[in-house]
Amino acid sequence: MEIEVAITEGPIGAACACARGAGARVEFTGVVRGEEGGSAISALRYEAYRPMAENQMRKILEGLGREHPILRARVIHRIGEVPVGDAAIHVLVESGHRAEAFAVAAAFMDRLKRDVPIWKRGGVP
Amino acid sequence: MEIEVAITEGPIGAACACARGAGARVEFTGVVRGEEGGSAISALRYEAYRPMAENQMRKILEGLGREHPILRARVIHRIGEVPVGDAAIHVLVESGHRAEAFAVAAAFMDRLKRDVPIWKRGGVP
Amino acid sequence: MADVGRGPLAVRVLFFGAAKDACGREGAEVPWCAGMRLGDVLGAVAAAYSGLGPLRGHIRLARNGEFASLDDPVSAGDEVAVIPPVSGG
Amino acid sequence: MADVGRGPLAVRVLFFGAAKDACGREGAEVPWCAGMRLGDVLGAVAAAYSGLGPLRGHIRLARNGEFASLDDPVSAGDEVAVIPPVSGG
Repeated sequence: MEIEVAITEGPIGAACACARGAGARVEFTGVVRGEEGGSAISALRYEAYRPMAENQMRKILEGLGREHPILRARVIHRIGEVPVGDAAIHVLVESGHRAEAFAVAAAFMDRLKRDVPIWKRGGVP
Repeated sequence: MEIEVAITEGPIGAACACARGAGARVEFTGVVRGEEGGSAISALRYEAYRPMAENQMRKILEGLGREHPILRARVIHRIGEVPVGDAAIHVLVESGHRAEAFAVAAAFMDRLKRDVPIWKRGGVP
Repeated sequence: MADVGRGPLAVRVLFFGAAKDACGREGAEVPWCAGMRLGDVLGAVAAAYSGLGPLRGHIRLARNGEFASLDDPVSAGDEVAVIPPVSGG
Repeated sequence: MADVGRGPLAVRVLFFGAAKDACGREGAEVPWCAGMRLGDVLGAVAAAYSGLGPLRGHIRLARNGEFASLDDPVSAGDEVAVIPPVSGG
């Protein structure tokens, strides 16, 4: 395991461009790994039932937003061929405090893997 | 609450530059909000017992890494005057699967707020 | 089957994931008739595409982009999606 | 007190956060003596800086950069930090 810790007096990356009032941002990135079902791959193919998938993602976020006071949620899912090491999904949640942002980001991923019509369609050798 | 969802056939941001084998990356950003103790501020001052704080952060990550199979963890905490909207802390955790990355990032923040000698030292009007 | 019932009095069925593989096609049309329910649509495609059989216990259906149950009614012109277990993310 | 015991036979004490405010300074030196424990160091600074009083129940001590208990022994030259509740992140 690789660990880096630092205390700095300078800026950390760019300014956040966060929602007004946001004190916490949680991001999740799902990355394509170099193997699928035991075989080495160079990319993974994804397919979506696109309008329903977008609609489901929105509904899941709306539902989670009713349970947790979040300020902003943004999800991008890539489909087609996604090369190893590239992001297949990026989830961003902002809230006043960190607990809600963590809870919503993690719960969204659980729900996505159950209820959003997107499929891994096999690896590209 | 602001919600954006999208399905795209193109890349999501830059390639991840993740640890080998990483399938999940969780990032937490703690952002300075525009008020502290009920007063509007333009920045928040942080102070650290620097060598101990870095040492504690490392030890907390090492301990969490023994409980959860993570591949990489990186923490940067800013001190001095941190303007509103800027990040005071950024935590990045990578692992094979998402559960560990979420667990470690959230647990690290809980531990930081208890055991890492860094203090908010008041707002700048 | 794809050519039967084309027109307003049909239901468009979309196959995804393993269901697409099992049927060897992306979609089909099923003639609509009064009183039809989603379960009838699934029965019609399963009869036409026997490869769907092993998946039937794992399939969910959507009607016009929303999950729906086998008892839900279907209207002519509806889009019904055959949704095997998803694996996004 | 800052000038008493300076040299190898002293313990360097650092104040942070509310403890720094309460003492009005960043640190002090306490003369070291054989058998000294961390609790003795805290007692010495609390006697010199009465502002620490209200914080005493909330303070943790570190010895050379690691949390330590009041019963832990102190050596000459050690760095002891007075750590009020932290608020990073």
